[in-house]
Amino acid sequence: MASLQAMTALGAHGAAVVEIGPLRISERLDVALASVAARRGRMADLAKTAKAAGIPLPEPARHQSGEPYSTFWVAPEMWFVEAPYSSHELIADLLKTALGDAASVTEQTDAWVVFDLAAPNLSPVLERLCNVDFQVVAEGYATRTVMEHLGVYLIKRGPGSARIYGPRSSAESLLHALETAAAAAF
Amino acid sequence: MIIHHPILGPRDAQEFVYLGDATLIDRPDGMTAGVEAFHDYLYNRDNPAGEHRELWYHEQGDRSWLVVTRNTVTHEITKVELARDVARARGRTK
Amino acid sequence: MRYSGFRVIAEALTGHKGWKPVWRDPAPQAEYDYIIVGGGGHGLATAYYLAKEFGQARIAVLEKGYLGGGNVGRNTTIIRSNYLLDGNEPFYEFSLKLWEGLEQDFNYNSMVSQRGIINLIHTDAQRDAATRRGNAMIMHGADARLLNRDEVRAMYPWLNFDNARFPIKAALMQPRGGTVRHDAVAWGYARGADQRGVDLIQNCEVTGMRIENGRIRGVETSRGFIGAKKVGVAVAGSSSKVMAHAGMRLPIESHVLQAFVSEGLKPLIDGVMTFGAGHFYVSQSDKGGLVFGGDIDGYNSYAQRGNLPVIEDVAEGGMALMPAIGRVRLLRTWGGIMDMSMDGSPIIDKTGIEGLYFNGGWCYGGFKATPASGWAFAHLLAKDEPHKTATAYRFDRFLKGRIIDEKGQGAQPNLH
Amino acid sequence: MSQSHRIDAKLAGGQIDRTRTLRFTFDGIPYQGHPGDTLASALLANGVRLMGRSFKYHRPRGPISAGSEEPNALVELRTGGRQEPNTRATVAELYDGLEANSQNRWPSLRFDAMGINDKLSTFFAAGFYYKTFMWPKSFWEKLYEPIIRRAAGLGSVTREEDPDTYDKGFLHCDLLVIGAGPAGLMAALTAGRAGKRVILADEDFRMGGRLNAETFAVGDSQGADWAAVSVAELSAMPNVRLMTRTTVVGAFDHGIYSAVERVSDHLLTPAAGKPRQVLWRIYTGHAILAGGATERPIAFENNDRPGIMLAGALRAYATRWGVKVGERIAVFTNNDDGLRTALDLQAKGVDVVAVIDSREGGDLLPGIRHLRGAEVIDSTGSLGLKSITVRQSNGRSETIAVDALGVSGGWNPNVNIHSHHRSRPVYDASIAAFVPGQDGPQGLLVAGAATGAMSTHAALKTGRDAAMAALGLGTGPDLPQAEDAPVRITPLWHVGHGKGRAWIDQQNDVTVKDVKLAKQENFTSVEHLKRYTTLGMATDQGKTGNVIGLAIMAELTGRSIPETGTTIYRPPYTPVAMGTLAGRSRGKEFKPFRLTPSHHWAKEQGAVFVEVGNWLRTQWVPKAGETEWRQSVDREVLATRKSVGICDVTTLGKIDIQGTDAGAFLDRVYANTFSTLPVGKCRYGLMLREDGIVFDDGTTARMGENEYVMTTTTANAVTVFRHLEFCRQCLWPEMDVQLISTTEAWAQFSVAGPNARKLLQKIVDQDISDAAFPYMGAGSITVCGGLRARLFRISFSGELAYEIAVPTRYGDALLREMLAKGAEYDPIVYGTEALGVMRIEKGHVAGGELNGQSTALNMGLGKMVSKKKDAIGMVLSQREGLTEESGYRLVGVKPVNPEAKLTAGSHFLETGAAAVAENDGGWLTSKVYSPHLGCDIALGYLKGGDRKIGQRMRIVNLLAGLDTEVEIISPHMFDPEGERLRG
Repeated sequence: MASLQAMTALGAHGAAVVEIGPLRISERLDVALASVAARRGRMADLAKTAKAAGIPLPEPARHQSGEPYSTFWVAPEMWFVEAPYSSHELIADLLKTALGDAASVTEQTDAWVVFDLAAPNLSPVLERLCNVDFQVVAEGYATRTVMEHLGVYLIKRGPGSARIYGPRSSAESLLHALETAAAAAF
Repeated sequence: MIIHHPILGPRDAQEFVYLGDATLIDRPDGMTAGVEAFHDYLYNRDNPAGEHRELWYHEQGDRSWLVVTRNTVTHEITKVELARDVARARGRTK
Repeated sequence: MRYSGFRVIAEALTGHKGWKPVWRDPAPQAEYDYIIVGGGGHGLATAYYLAKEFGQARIAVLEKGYLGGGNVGRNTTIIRSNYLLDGNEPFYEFSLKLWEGLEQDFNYNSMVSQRGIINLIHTDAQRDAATRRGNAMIMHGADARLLNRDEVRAMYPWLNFDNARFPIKAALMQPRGGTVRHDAVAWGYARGADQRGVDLIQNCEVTGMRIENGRIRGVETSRGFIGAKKVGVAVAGSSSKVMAHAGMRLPIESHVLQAFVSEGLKPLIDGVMTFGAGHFYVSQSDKGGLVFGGDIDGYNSYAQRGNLPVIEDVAEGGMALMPAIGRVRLLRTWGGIMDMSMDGSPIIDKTGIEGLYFNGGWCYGGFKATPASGWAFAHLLAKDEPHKTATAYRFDRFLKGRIIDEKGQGAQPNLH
Repeated sequence: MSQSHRIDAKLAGGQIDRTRTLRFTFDGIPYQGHPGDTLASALLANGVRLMGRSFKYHRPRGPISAGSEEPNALVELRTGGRQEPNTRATVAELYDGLEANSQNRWPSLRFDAMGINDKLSTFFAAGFYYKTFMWPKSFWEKLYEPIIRRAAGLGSVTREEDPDTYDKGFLHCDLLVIGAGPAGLMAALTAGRAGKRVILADEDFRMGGRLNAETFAVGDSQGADWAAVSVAELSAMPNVRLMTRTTVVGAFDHGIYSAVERVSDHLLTPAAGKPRQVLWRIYTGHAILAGGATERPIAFENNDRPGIMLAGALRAYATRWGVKVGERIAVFTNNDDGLRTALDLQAKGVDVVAVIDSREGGDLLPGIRHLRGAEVIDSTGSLGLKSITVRQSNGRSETIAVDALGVSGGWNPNVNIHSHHRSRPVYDASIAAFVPGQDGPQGLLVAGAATGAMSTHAALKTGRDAAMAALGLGTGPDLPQAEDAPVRITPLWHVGHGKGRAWIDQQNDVTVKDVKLAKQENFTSVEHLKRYTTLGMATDQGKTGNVIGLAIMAELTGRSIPETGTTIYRPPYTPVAMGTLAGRSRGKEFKPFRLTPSHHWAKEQGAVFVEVGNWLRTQWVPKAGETEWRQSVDREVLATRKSVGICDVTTLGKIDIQGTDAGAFLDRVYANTFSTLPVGKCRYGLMLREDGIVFDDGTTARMGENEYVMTTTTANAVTVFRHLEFCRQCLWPEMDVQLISTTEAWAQFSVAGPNARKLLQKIVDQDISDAAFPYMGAGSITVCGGLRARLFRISFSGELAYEIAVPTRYGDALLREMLAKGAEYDPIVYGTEALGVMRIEKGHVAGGELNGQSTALNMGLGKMVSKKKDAIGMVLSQREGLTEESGYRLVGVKPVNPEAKLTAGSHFLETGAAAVAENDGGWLTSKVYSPHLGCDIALGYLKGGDRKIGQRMRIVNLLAGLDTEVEIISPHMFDPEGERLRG
C-alpha cells in the first residue's frame, strides 16, 4: 500500500541466508508481531475473546502455534503474537478489534530481527551462546535469554530447529555472534 | 547464583538486576508522610548478616520484580516471591 | 627499635638475631580512655594519630581476627585524590599529603609510590566531566593534567588505540596518584601505635556495647567486658553488625568487591590506569603481578568471595583495553566487604550515644583514605569536633539533602 | 645424545608413541620428543634438568613435579603475539615445532648475572624492604623502586595483540566429576551407568590420573589399562561428556563451576574458526571433587637443586613417560609411598643407590640400600645435583654421589576447590595432612585421595559411594580388586641443621629461616606468615609448600598444627588466561553495535559517527569541500534554522503505556501532571528519583483515552523502563497499567525549521496546517499513501518542528523520500553536534545538565514539581540542602570578547577572585559555537545564578590555562519568546 521500499534489519532488501557447516541461519521478513497484555483483572475476558479469535495464550515459557496466529509467553499476563506479515501487516489493529478493551495491544513487528536456525543438532552452537539447556527443554519452549550481551527470545521448534528474536538495531552484531559460534562449534 | 523464579523456575542471577532491601516496597504516602519518613524509607537499612529480603528485577527475562529471601553470609536462597504479590499482601493499592 | 639501611646490614651480618617483635600481644586492661573497635587500616591509623598527634594515652585497638585482616589487606592498593565534590576533595587531598610523608613518619617502608594515575576518556561528555573534576582538584590544591590521545599513546603505546569499540580520546591524570604496599600500611601503623603504648588486642571480638543513660561505658568482648570513656568504631565490612549493638540502623549496605592479581610479569604498566568504557582498573605491583579490579558484585553480601559474572566482566574490560594480555594468567581472586553508603561517600561522625563515634561507609574509597581517616577520626574522638577536611561526613546529610554523590547515582549503594 | 634418558621400551614403554618423533626447541637448542610427552618429560628425556631460575635469588631450578603444582620449571612458550609467560613445562603438552625459552635470567639460563642475589641472600631476608629504602624520601620512586621493578617479575609479556580467539559456553549436568583418576572414573561409571547426565573433566590430556603413573593392577589389568577401558565405556554413553584438557578452576554459588578447556594448546596454531580455549560455566545438580593429592617435599639445606624432585614425580616420569631423571638416584622419605618409588625405579633398571628413610626401625627393602632413621641434610651441584649429604641414625654423615633425588614428605589432599567458599580444611594426623572440612560448596562431595583416602581401593570405593550419595542411587557397580595399602607416615617437615637455607616455597625463595624470622618479629598468624614472607603467593599458590611453612610455624610457637590453622585456597585452582575469561568480548566486539534506521544512508554520505551507549549516531554529515568539522556543523545549524533539517532521533527511548490508570500512573512517576493532558496532545515531562534529583526528561503523548507514548533520553531508556516496572509492580500493583518498549519498532525523525511543515505536508497524507495540527499536537497519521505513522509537533531546536515515526523497516526510505520530495527546500540531515548546538541555543537541558546531581530547581524547572499530588521524589526534593537560594541555577554564558573560546567543565569565578575552592562559583555543563550569535556559548550551573543574569564573571580552565571574561545571560539564548516554534 505504501510507496516506500522496506529495508531489512541487515540493511538489505531481501532476507539473509547463511550456511556454516551443517547450520543454516535464515532471516525471516514475513513475520508480523504484536504484544498482547491483559488489562488488570480482565484475564478471564481476554481468554474468552482470544479463544473466539483463535489466538492461543500459552502457559509461561511456552510457544503455541496456530493459524494464522501463533503466540509465545513473554511476561505475566503478556504474550507476543505472531502472524504472516503479508496478510497481517496491521496485526495490532486486527488484535485490538478482536480482543476489545480486555487487552492492551502494541505493534512489535519492526522492533525485532528474526532468525530461524536449522541443523541436525543445535546444542553445540547454542551452548556457546546462551544459558539454555536446549537439549533438555521441550519443543515449544520459549524464553528470553542473553547472547553476547544481547537480550533475545529463543523458541525451540524442534531438536534441530529454533527461532531467535533479537533487537533489530543489533541485527548485524547478533548475526556475527551466531556465525562465529557456529564456526567454533562445527 | 541461581534464583528459583516462581513462574519460570531456576534462572541465572545474571539475568536479573538487583535493587536492594525489599522494604523499598513500603513507600510512604507523599501526601501525608514528611521528609523524615521518606528519609528513613530511602536511606536507612538493617543490612543484616544473615537472612535478607531483597528486590531483584528479571530484566533479561519476564520483567518480573521478585522478592528474594537470601542469606547474605552463605548466599543460600530460601524463598522467592513475586514482588507484586508481596506488595498486595502488604496492602498497597492505588 | 628504629629501622634503617644500616640496621638491615648490621642484622644481616649478625644472623638477624636482633630483630624485635613489631608489636606486643598485651592482655586487655579493665578500662581505657579510648577503645578503637577494628584493627584494620583505619582503626590502627586512628590509634596511631590519637597517641602521636593528640597526645592521648590509655588506648586500645580491639581486633576480632588478626591485625590488618580487613580491607586494608584485600584491596588494589591505589592512592589518589582525584575527587570532584567539595565534601570529598579536601579530605582525600589531605590523605594524599599524609601518604607522602608516611614512611618517614612511622619509620616503615610501605612503598608509597607516586607513579601517577590516569582515568581514560572515551567520549566528549567524559572529557567535559573530567575538565570539571580536574579544575575542582586544582582549586583544592591537588594536581591534575588533561592528556590528549597522543600523550596517552606515548605512555602506553600497546593499549587498544586502533581497533577499539570505544576509542581512547584523552585521559585525566593525577601525577601524584599511585600505589602503596597495603599490608605494610597496617603493619607500620600497628608498630607505630604499639611503640607509643597502644594495646593492640587481636582475636578479641566485640559482642556488645554497655550503654547507660545514653552514654557508652565500654564494650562486651569475646575476652570479657572492657570499659572505656570513648569508643570509636572503624570496622569496614561489619559496620551495621557492630553499630546494631548500639541499636543503630545505618545508611549503609554491605557488598562484596572482588580484586584480582595476575602471575608475576616483567614490567608492563608503570602507573595506575582506569578504563572509561568498562569496569576495569589496573596497576602492576613491584613483584610484577597485575593488580586489578572492577565493579562490586552488586548484591548485599558478607561472604568474602564473589561470583563469576563480575570476574568475566572485569576480564572483558581488561582485554578491550589491553589486547596484549590475552595470555597473561589470572592467578588469584579474592573478595572484600565494602560498606557502601547511600551516596557513595563516607561517614565520620558522633552518634546519638554520648562517647560513641562512628567511622565507615567508605565504599571503594577506604584504602586511599586510611591516613586522613585515622587523623580525622582521632581528631573527632579527642576534640569532639570534626576535622576541617571531614565536616561534610555527617549522618544527617541525608536528612538535610546535603548528599555527596560523586557519581550522581542516587540512593542506590550498588551503583556507587 | 638425543633422548639419552629415555628408558628402554621393554622396561618402561610408557604412554608415549615412540614410533613418532616431535621436534622442539628450548632456548634455541633443538630437541626431540614423542607424542604423549610434556615439555618437561621431553627435556628430562634429553638429559636437561635445568629449566628455570627462582624469583628472588635466581637459583638454578629444574622441575620438582610432573603436574600443575610445579613452582620451578616455568618457561616462555611460543613467540610473537602468542608468547605466553610462566607456562609450566610439566603440563605443556609437546607438539611438533614447539618453541620455549627460559625466563627471568640474563644473559643466559646457565649464567644469570642476577645470581649475585644468591650470594647476598643474607641481606634479602623476609621483609627486609620494609625496613630500609626510606631515605632520602625522593629516592624511592627515582632509584630504589625502578631497580626493584626491573628485577622483579617472572616471564615477559608481548605487546602484540593475542591473535587467537576464545569462546565461552554453558553446560548443564546432573553430576560434574572433577578429576578422572580412579575415584573420578568410578564415580562417572556409577552415575553414567545409572543414566544420569555426567560431565567428567580432567586437566590432563590423558584420563586416569595417578593410575597412569603407577604400576599396580586394578582388577586383572594394569591400572592405566583399566582407566583406558573405563574411559572407552564412558565415551560410548550418550549421557556422559568426557572433557580432557579441561581444568575446573572455580566453584561458585548454587552449583555453578567454571572450567577451562584447552582446545588448541597442544597445536602449533588453532584450526580455522576454532578458539584457543573455552571458558565453560557448568551448571550442576551435584559435583564430586576427585582431584587426588599432591606430594610435598621435606625441607633440607640446598633442597632446591635441579635433579631434586618429589618422589612421586620421579616415579611418574619413569612409568608414564619412560624417562629416568638421573643415572644414580636416591630417595628421601618419611612414609611408605617413597619406598614404592624406589622399587618402581629399580624394577625399570634405574640405579637406586640409596633410600634415606627418616623413620626409625621397621623392615628394610630387599636389594636396595635402605637407611632407616637417616636424613638428607645437604646437597651439592650448582646447575644440577651432584651429591647429597646423609646423616645416618648413628649421627655419622656420608656424602653420596647422585644426580637425582626423590623426596617424599607425604601427600596433601587437593582440597582447593572445596575451600572456594571459604570452608577451612581440617588436619588429619593419621596422614599428616589437611582434609576437606565442613560447609564446603553446596552439593559438592569429595572422593578419593582428595578426602585423604590414599589407596586405590579407597579411591574406587569413595568414588562410587559419592556418586550414589549425590544422585540417591540405591546400588552401584562392583569394585575391581585394587591395592589397599595403609598410609604409614611419621611427619618430618624439615631437617633442622646448620645455617644454610632450606627451601619451602621454591619459586618465591621462602626458606625455613624466613619462617623463623617471621616468628621472631611476631608475624605468627598464618595470614601474617603468608603476607610477610610471601609464602604460597607464587604462581603455584603454595600447593607443595604452604603446609610445611605452617607446620614449622606451629613447631616454633608451640601451637599444634590445627591451632595454627591454614590459609584458604581462592579461585582459580590453576591460573587462567585473561583472554579465556573475556571470550569474544574484545576489540570491536567488546559490546554489540546498535545502528539507527538512517545508518546506511549516512554511511553512503560519508557521515561521521559517534558512540552513544551502544548506539552509533550520526555526528555530522560532511559535504564536499568541508575540511573541518565545524564547517559541517555550522552549515547544518544554519540550513535548519533557515529552511529545514532532518535528524534521526530513533535512539530516544519509547515506552507504550496503556491501561485505564495510565494517566494516574504518569502523575505518580512524573513531577508534573499528565492525567489532564487531552488526547492528541503531548507534553514535556520531568521525572525525578525518589531522592528528589532529576532522573530523566522527555515528551509524552496521549494517543488515546487509555494510551500514552512516553519518550525517554537515549541514555536512560533501559533504567526508566525498569523504574516504571518497579512502580507498577512494587508500589502500585492495583493500578491498571501495561508497559512495553517500542524504541526499535519505530524509526523516528525530527524535522525542524521554517519549512518543516511544507516539507512534511508533501509526505503526510492528511492536513497538518497549524489549525489542524497545532503546537504540541500528537497523533496517528499515514504517509506516502497509507503507511501508518505517528506525528508529534514538538521542538528541541526552537524551530517549527515535528517528530515523525514510521515502522523501522521504512525509516531509510522515509528519509530518502523526504529529501527527494522536499528538494525545493534544500533540506539537510543534521547530526548530534548540530542537535546540541540548537538545543543549547534554546536552553534545553540534556546530558551535561542531567548529571544525576541536579534538581528541577537547579535547572530552572522548579515550578514543574507539583505539590498537589504524590509523585516520586516530590517530598525529598524539598530538603533544605536542595532548596537553598544560593544553590546552583542554570544560566547561559557567552564570552565578552566574541573571539574568546569557552570549554565545558570550566569553573565560574568572580572578577578578581583567586582560583581556589572557596571562590568556585560553579561550572559550564555544555558548550558549543553558535553560528547565530557568532561566538561560543555555554550552559552552566552557577551558584545563585538566577540573580546574576547580566553580570560579568570569569570562567577558568586551569587544565588549559584559560581565563575568560564572560557575560551571564538567560539560558534561552535563541528566540526566547518561542514565536518560531509556534509559527
